[in-house]
Amino acid sequence: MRGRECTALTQPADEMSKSARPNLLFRNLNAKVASIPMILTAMVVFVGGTVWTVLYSFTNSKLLPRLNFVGLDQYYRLWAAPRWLISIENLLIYGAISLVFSLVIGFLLAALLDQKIRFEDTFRTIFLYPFALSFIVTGLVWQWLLNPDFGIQHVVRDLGWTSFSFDPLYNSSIVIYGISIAALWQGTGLIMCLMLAGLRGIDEDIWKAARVDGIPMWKTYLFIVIPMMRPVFITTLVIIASGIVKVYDLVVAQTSGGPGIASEVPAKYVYDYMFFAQNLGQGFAASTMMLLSVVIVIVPWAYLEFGRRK
Amino acid sequence: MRYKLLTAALAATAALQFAGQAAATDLEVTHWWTSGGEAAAVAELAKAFDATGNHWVDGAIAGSGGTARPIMISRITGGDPMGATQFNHGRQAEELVQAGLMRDLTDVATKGKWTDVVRPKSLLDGCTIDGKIYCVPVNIHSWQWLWLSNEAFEKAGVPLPKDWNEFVAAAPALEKAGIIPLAVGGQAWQSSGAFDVLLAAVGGTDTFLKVYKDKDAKFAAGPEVAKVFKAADDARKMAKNTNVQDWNQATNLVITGKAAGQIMGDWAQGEFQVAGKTAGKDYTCLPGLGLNEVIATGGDAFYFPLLKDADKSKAQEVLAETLLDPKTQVAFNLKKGSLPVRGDVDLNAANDCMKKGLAILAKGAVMPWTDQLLSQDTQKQKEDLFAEFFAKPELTVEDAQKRFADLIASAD
Amino acid sequence: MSIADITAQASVAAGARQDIAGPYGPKPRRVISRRNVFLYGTLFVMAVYYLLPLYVMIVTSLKGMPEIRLGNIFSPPLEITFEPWVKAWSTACTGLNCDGLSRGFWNSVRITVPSVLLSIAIASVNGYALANWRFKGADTFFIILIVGAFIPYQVMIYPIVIILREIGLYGSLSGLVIVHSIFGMPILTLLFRNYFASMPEELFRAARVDGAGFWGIFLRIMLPMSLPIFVVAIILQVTGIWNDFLFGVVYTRPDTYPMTVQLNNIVNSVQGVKEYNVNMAATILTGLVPLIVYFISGKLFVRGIAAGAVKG
Amino acid sequence: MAMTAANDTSVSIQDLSLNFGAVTVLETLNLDVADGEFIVLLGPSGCGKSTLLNCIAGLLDVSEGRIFIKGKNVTWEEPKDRGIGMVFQSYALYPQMTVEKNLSFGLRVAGTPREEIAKRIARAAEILQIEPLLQRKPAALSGGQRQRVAIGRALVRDVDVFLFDEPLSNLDAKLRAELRVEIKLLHRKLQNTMIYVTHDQIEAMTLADRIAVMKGGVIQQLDAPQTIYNRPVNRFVAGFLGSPAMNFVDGRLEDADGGWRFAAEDIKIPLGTYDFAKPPAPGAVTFGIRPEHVSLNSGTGWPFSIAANVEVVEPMGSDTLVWLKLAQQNFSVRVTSERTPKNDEAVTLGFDPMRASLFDTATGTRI
Repeated sequence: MRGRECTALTQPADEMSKSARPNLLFRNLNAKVASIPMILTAMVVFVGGTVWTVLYSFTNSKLLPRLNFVGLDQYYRLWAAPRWLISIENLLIYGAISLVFSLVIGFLLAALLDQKIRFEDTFRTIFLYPFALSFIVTGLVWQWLLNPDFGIQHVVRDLGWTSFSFDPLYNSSIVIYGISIAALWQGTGLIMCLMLAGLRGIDEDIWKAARVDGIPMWKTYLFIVIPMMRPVFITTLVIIASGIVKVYDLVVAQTSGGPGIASEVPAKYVYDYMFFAQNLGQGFAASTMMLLSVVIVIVPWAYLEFGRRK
Repeated sequence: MRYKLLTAALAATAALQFAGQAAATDLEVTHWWTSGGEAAAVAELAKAFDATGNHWVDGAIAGSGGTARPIMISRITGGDPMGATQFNHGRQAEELVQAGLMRDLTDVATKGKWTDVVRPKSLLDGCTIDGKIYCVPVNIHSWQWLWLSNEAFEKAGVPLPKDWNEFVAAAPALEKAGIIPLAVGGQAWQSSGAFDVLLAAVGGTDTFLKVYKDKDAKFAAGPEVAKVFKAADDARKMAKNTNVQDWNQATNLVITGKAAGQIMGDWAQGEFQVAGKTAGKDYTCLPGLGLNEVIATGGDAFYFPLLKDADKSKAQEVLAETLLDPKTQVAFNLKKGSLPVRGDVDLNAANDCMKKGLAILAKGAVMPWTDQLLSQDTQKQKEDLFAEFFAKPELTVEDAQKRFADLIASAD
Repeated sequence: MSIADITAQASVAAGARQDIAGPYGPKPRRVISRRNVFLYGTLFVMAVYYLLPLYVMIVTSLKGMPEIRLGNIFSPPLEITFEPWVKAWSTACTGLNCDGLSRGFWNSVRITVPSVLLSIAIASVNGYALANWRFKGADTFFIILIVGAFIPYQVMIYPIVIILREIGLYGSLSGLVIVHSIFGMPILTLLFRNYFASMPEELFRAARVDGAGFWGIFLRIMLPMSLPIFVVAIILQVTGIWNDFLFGVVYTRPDTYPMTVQLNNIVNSVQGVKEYNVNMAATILTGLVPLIVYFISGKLFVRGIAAGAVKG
Repeated sequence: MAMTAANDTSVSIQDLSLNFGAVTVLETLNLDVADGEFIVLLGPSGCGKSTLLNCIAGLLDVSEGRIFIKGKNVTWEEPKDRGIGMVFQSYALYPQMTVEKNLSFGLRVAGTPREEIAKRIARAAEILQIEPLLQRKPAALSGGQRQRVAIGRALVRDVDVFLFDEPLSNLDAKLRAELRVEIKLLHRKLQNTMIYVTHDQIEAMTLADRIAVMKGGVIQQLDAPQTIYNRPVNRFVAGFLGSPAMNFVDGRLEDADGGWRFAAEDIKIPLGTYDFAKPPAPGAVTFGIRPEHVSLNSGTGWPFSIAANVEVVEPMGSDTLVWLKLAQQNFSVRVTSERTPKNDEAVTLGFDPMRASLFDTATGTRI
């Protein structure tokens, strides 16, 4: 039980205690002072920035923000733009792939590493090192590996399979999957680490009990261990999901949204329209749509997860 | 601290060239000229400016104008302006000027009699807002060129085409020889630019102006423009095997004979030059795709943010003068492959292609380009459309034209 | 089953022990069991997938351009050359500046060190205040922060330009440090909060009875116990900030551009042909610092993650 | 012990309430602790006993009411200013500090002079016999040693009131018994006020001057251990104390020709010697009697006779527990005699109704 949360609920009992009671505002004063950076960040940057963005999304601001309201015009245009629709579709595909494969691969690798194997440190380092590299670097390397003219396709064709075709970054219909290859390469290591840490936190007795009961290993994982790792999955989900919404550099480094506009993503739409097209209003409208979906999904969940009083 | 030593060392190296000149003012200049030919050209500007006793601090941002402009604009609006910055003259910096963030250069212009020396006159119009001059044009860039690899046509055994139509006709033979007929880089501005060139060349100057200047959506949906879309359809079929992103990588395909041609601005010439190729012998250029020989007066210009520092403001004036100096103009434009903005300079050193351009300019066959006519917003939408069009064969010519007309209807 | 049954079985087992065929003593272990083949086989295949790009990067960076044009990307260099590395580090050009990555390296150090320190200082205090000193509204701020973790940076660029302009820090190093601290805050605060919440509550109470205040408990009790989570925070921040491109390019000026911006400049400043060997060398050089941090602290990282992410 | 006047109470709690949102944890609670008294707060987990202790310590802010320590209103004081020392269940030793540093931490925070700190540590270490451990880290100590250090930490603070929050729960049975005695000796030596939270009734019975049995945030009964044991005020208290628990049989209270009697099925028990807590009235009651107050086959000295069959016999070493069924309810008897009955043996039960407790079945209160 965490007790100090009842501070706010206290009321003056009577005259006598009132005299000894410090002002509510100054209770836990140090904690409040120490939280000023957090409060400022939350209120000024995140809330303030969001409100500002939403406000200006109703204007026709071009290069500079101007309060010239045009109602929902920017939104009509946004939802009529093929590029925005493609971006949304790509984000959904990319998000689903990232989420599912990050979790599955990350968990599998962690489960394999947790089998008391030899060279665990080596394998773990190998799986984790890509996380140290930026998306720019990741994108560059994979763009190169996947380039049909001298990457994997070229090498395999040189080996004799001349009809071999593997050009995910240059094929409109599968480019977003191609981008995910690099994303998974870069990100699964961290997920594996989180999962491994979670597995290490599971009581050994659980395994003993399952073994005595004759439960197959995969069932033990699926029905006993994974439900026990709920907190890890939550942290992992926050990390993966926040990465998905923000995906930008990876696309820029690998395809710049191409071929054509086949691999565009919402964050890139925002950036391009705010800065390349010098149409802030349109960029803000796209931002608002992104913020809105984040808020709709995240806030109720975050409130349940972090806000409930125990 | 090592870093300080390092900067000190750098500063010392830089200072060696202009030893003896004290009280140099550092002026940071941002631009996006980072390819081989471009960098060589910008070095000429820096050399000229440094010779005046000031110091050019180079702020190159690689990528393209699209990458660099947001950074420049953020810095100007964020209250940390550079000394001078490149923009394509036209409408890119319009609002910055209106917001009073840019410096009025009318005094310098009057002193230097810019209105007399800058040619064609329309160039200065792009710099003029409410009767005041805000930028210094440094070159004329025209998009309307078709660059051809002589080697590629030899290999394919077809004669060198004289215009776009012959080029399209030669495409099957080129493909048979394993040559990409047309190189179009993956970046959106390249496909969009290629279409604009086709619009001006296949459609003609009037068609171009009717669409982009008058923004006549009905006309844009009509048969004249449909013809252009047909040509664009040819272009995308010819370009489908290009797997490069950057324009100069695409140019490089032409230089090495892997691709037969490229629709690209005259800046491509710099790449041929750096590669040691000779115009007429190794490569051929067709202005206006050989159909409509005009020069669009697009180009680069330098803008000067309003600064508080008096020394720097002074240096800005010096830079503005230097940029238009005849000697600088020659040196810069020879390297850049673009045309000088003043007619009174000696360009004997110019190569075959540049001379073609100069001749057209002398004839007065000029037209404005999209940078002056369209807002960045419209440009971006146009880029999105043509990037999709070139990459997605399923997008039919009819649908694309319809979307294009819609876009023109809402253009500004 | 009665005791008698069990005894009977035991004696049967004892009898069977004398049989030559019956199991006796330690269970034989086969090194090449199906399980091991599957286990190490999978790990090996995955390791190849993860190592392949690194291998290609290193091999390519050691080849000369002619060899790259001819050969395949997986073949080892016929003739090892370090020239691309030298070029990437000290002579590659962007515009007129031909000093490679070297300049960006020191800028990155100057950006990363204070940003990492400040962001971790703020986030650790946040986490501690949230876990141990909840005050009214603290949860609300925290939820806003968590939601903030999902906001794409691109969305916030403009408002932050305005905020920085208003406080006069635009374009300065301090401005960039603040930006990094702001965007590092959500995830770090979450980690620290979880970590401190997983520490025994009674320890905190004991310290309060002993008369230690907010800072006393933090500095003298909590901090000395928090090495694992600090390691995680440092790793995450060093990687995140060192690898940042967007903030580095938007909120600084060319003379303080970090290494990633230089990398982008070098890679995108195509001079005719792309110099893949130089690009790869530059790429490795840029990633070197976070990589070294990882290799040194890999074990602590898992431990720290366990402490900060598992308990919630 | 009689209620003490306000001026010699050590700790006084008046109308204390505590809510977490809509949940009431403590409800208008009053408690006066005399100077030098050893009070045990006893109850099942979740009854609010630890919460109450934390409120006294100032680790929780109360919603209503006041707390006085040594006559001073400390309701809003910081824990350190309340003149209390506290010992925790998990010991809560600072892992990175040596024993000596652990002991001195509070004093160092308060800026006590160095000689004074040394003196107090020496004294505490001597009392608790932990001198050889002073330079060790907590990780190198056994559970019992850690708890001694934890007590020492309260000791060096030189305070009037000691608060113990289930201090022995994490120890094994043997150590627990040892430390229990030591705490008792410590109390005798120091004569401090001690408030001790536990769910272990043996600790409560052996240590307390008075026990406060709590349930649902309310003190059910506050009395000397023997009174609580023998005359529980309600069924909850009766059932909570004692191991094995008191036997309960549901039935009716009947007025049978001028004498009250308890009846359940065919069992009828005249209550001639029972000391009613309030005037009796016919109705549903629960009859309670502790296992050790019942004897088996003890002849016909009782004004009633109950026969039953033995179901299970549990030898406990010093005595034996015999389980049978009475009016279809489990009933246990503690037998110390040499001869213990066998399974399925028929026995007769006898006891003195004076030892029994009667509760209103509906309200649970003692009748």
